[in-house]
Amino acid sequence: MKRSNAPIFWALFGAGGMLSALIGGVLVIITGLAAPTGMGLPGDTLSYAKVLAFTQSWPGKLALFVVISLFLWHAAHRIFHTLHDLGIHAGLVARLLCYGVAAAGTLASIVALLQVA
Amino acid sequence: METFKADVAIVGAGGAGLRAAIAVAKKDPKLKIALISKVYPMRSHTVAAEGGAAGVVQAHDSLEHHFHDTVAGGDWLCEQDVVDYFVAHCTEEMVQLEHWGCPWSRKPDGHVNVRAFGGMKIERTWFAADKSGFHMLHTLFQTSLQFPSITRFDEHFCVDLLVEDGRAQGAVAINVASGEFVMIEAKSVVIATGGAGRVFRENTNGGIVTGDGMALAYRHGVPLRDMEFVQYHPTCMPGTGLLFTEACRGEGGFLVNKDGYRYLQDYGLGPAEPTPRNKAMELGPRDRLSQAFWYEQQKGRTIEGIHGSAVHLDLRHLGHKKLRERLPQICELAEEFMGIDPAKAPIPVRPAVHYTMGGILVDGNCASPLPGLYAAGECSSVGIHGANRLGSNSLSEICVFGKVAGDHAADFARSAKSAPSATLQKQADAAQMRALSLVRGNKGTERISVLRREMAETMERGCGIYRLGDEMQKTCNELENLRERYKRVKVDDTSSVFNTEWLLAIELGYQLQVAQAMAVSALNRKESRGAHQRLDDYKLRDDANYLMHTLATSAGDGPPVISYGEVKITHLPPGVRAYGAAGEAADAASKAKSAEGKAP
Amino acid sequence: MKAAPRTIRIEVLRYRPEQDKEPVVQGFDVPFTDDMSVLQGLQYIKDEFDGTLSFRWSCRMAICGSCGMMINGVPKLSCSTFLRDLYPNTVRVEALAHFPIERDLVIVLDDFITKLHKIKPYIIPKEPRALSQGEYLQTPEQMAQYEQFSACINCMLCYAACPQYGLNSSFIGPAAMALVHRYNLDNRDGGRAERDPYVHSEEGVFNCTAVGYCSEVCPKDVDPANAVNINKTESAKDYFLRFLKPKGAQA
Amino acid sequence: MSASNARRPYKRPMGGWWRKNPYFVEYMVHEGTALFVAAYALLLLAGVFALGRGEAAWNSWLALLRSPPSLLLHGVLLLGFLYHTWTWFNIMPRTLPPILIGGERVKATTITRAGLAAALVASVLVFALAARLAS
Ligand SMILES: Cc1cc2nc3c(=O)[nH]c(=O)nc-3n(C[C@H](O)[C@H](O)[C@H](O)COP(=O)(O)OP(=O)(O)OC[C@H]3O[C@@H](n4cnc5c(N)ncnc54)[C@H](O)[C@@H]3O)c2cc1C
Ligand code: SF4
Ligand code: F3S
Ligand code: FES
Repeated sequence: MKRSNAPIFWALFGAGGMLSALIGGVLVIITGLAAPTGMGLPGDTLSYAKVLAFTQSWPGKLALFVVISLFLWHAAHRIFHTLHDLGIHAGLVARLLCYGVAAAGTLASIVALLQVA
Repeated sequence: METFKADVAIVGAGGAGLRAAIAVAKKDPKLKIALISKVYPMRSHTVAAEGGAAGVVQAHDSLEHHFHDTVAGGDWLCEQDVVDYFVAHCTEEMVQLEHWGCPWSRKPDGHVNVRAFGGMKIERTWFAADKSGFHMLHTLFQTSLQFPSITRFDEHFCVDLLVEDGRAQGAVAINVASGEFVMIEAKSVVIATGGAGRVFRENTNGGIVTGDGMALAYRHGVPLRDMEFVQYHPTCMPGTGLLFTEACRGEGGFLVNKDGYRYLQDYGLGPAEPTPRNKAMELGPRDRLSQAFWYEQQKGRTIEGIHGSAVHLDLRHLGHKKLRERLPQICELAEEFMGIDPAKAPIPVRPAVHYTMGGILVDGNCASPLPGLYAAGECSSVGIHGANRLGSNSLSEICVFGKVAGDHAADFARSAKSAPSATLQKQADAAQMRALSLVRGNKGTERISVLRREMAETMERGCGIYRLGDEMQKTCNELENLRERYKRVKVDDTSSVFNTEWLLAIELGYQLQVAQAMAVSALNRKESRGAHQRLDDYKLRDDANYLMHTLATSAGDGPPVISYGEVKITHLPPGVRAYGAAGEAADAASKAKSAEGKAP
Repeated sequence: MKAAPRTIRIEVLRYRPEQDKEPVVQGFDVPFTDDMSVLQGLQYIKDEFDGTLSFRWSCRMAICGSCGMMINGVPKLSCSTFLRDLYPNTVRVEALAHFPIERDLVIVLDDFITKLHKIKPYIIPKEPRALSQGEYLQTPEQMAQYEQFSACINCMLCYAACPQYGLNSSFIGPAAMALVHRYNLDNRDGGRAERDPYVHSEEGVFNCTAVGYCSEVCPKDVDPANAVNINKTESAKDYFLRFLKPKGAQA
Repeated sequence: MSASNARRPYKRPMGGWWRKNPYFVEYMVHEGTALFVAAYALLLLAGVFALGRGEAAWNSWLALLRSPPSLLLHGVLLLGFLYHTWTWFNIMPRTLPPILIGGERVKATTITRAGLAAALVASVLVFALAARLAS
């Protein structure tokens, strides 16, 4: 019996799922609602200087990387299975589309984060 | 017709059949085993057993006690040498099951726990909560999966045995899924098809418990022994007959009548005490308890409901926690089927048919008079239940004698040669023609359900808890008539694929013959013993004339020919069957007597 | 005193391979009393209206596992589902989902039986023991580890509830996995390594997407979803850590 | 099964299975929250890119974030995330080995509640951290 390689994707899915379940909501609130409107957070939370400082720091980079990549892997895995659930067994195509996007996103996030020197 | 060449064919994959198959496989891996069952093994009715299986373990218990309880419980109609073998091997079989994974309930120290059971002097019933049979069956089935020499024929319905050269040489079965026939050649055959409780109306048995194997052997001239002894279980659900295990009483449940009175004390089972005492009150044997119910009913002290009279099984005092832990299945049954929480309200119960003590005549090696034919389990009469079975003896029986049957069938197969296939094929073709005639060009007029109902009703009238000569005679006549009408049985379903109506028709044929053996055997036993209680001129046990086994031998279309066989008594001569305080007094007296005897 | 029986409409999805190209619905009006189960309703139909209706049953007490069917779209044991609870609506009865229909309400079970053989559901002793040594010791706590998973009656409701099984029947599925787990957790057993390859395989646990409906419908509270999902974690741990293990243990 | 016999097992199609049972509809909806998670990750990624391209690019990104459509979108995302959180911890008891406390098995609802509580605590902490970094 061929051993499944699913654990890799499943582990990423699980980690991303747990992270998003724990703090996904509050991140949306911070970056999408409170900070832009200044409700609950200082109006200049998202000022260029502050965001730059955060992103230039290694802890900041790491946090952003973890969130972006794990969220993507979580989503990719679920969407891949949902396609299967819907009867779209595109096999390799679906796999590439889902996990490919996640991989590309992960790479892109590394590139983008390193750009912010 | 597909054919399969086996060494040993086993018909029935309940507890007994599976145990036999494993025994053969372990004895000689080279022997090919065909295990035939009309349902998937885990659906066999062993699955429904709740209470547990007997096996002496406690230091203050002894094989002699188990022997005594069994023989006295069977009203001395037991084969004592066989009982000796039985009690000596129960515990080993229970341990064997444990090694195979059976989740027997445990004591805190990790050893197996035992509980009290009706008619047993000392606690010796091994149990797995109240799903003992379920766990035993699944353990045996799953264990059997590791033996490559076992080929299973699941959902194959056996329609006949192959008998050639005066010995059993295989079986013919219908593959239920396809309607095709399979011929299984074998050098020896074990029948393990279970009981026949379904010939009665209200019963605790599953729909598949229709006495098939008994009828198969009977048709080939093997006598059915002691068929008149049919056990009524005192605590069943009115209407459906579903069982509330004896363990309810073992755990301390009370039986009360409509006045809330523990009526058993009026029937020689007292004194009434708040906690269970072995072999007294609620822990008396089943026949006595069912009989007491009958009298209460006559006295108008039962509770009337839409399904007839009932008494109350009161478990409330055991409390919610203990009930969930020890009797979870009982709680489930009461809640789901009757909307009753046993911790809050008593459960209405009444006796229903539960067990067929009699069966295919076999000796202590499970060998029938037909060479090469063996039988084990409820379908057999190996001689341990006598006139009344003690609860928890039959789950042990299916293991102990399942193994014996397997071992001896294996030995027989190793020394036997098979008959030429061609002659067997001819027999198989004939069996196929007979079975097919029910569906091909059937111009019958008699509905299966009508015949079945009439059979069950007449059995209940004539062969109930208490019996009367003329009622039994009427039942015998009606059964003859029903067998005649059965020749015109109507089967609407002519298809091949999973034709259950066809199988029901064949089963009905089996049932009618088994019912007839029961009724005629009952009519001829002119005494009262164990589960056979007469209210006419034969109210008492009559050891002078009837300390004998009834043997019913088939006489074709007519009723069976009845003859009698000797009972093997080795060291416990017939005595008084007493329970409750009377029983203890009798015990003390006999102990004193034997002490006296031993005194210098 | 006996109330006049009420009548309930039971619609059965029938399929007779020799005459039907595909399943068809047939309705019956069945008189019933309060204590009648759906199974008894079907028996009534078979006895009184149409002897050709086929379905499996035996124990009538929710323990033999043969009478599972879709009742109003939900997998249930027909012997412990009561007509009184469905009245006055029409009851729709169909063979268990996700299995091939053999005939009427009878499904083909071969796949599960094959799986049963594959999972080695028997004690593979950690330490062999002779009968003369008596029973293995097992404390109630040790038994509690696996007891729930040993309560499975093989009724197949969980397979009928699991869409992943419906989409891909090579998936080991909930009940078989519960049984694997039952033996793995038994302190008498040492056979995990023999069962693991199947669990880890492409037909194994990772086909489960934690739908959880299997446990929802299980009549015996086995919680097979739990068995499957615990083993995902176990399997993943083994996948990543197998190289750290001293030797062997790799599939 | 020989080819000649009358068996012809019928396989029912799976199409539209998830519409047949409310339980499955709910399952598909909670699986659907993945789209929200992905969308949010991509938004963050876009933000980082904007940041990398300098102050002007960042400011226009910020303006975009402040626009009503963006706020609306984030509101919707928030609901998706909350639903994800809720369902994630609802399934959690089914995925964990039994947890024993004082010999008693911890109930499923307790595990779910504990998960939700953990999410709340984590969220408060993250928010407090954000507030500290921002001040
Ligand atoms: C509700 C209930 C509770 C019980 N509780 C206890 C208890 O607590 N303790 C105790 O000791 N005993 C108990 N008993 C009795 C005991 O369970 C049975 O006597 C015993 O299980 C019978 O086992 P068996 O192997 O002989 O038959 P079964 O388990 O009935 O098996 C019969 C087998 O034969 C097969 N078969 C039958 N006919 C055919 C055919 N024509 N073709 C092919 N196959 C066929 C069936 O498919 C099945 O596999 C109880 C019985 C009932 C009904
Ligand atoms: S796990 Fe539950 S639903 Fe599945 S087969 Fe076993 S008892 Fe039935
Ligand atoms: S329903 Fe199926 S997908 Fe998993 S949790 Fe149960 S096995
Ligand atoms: S008939 Fe046995 S489970 Fe329903």
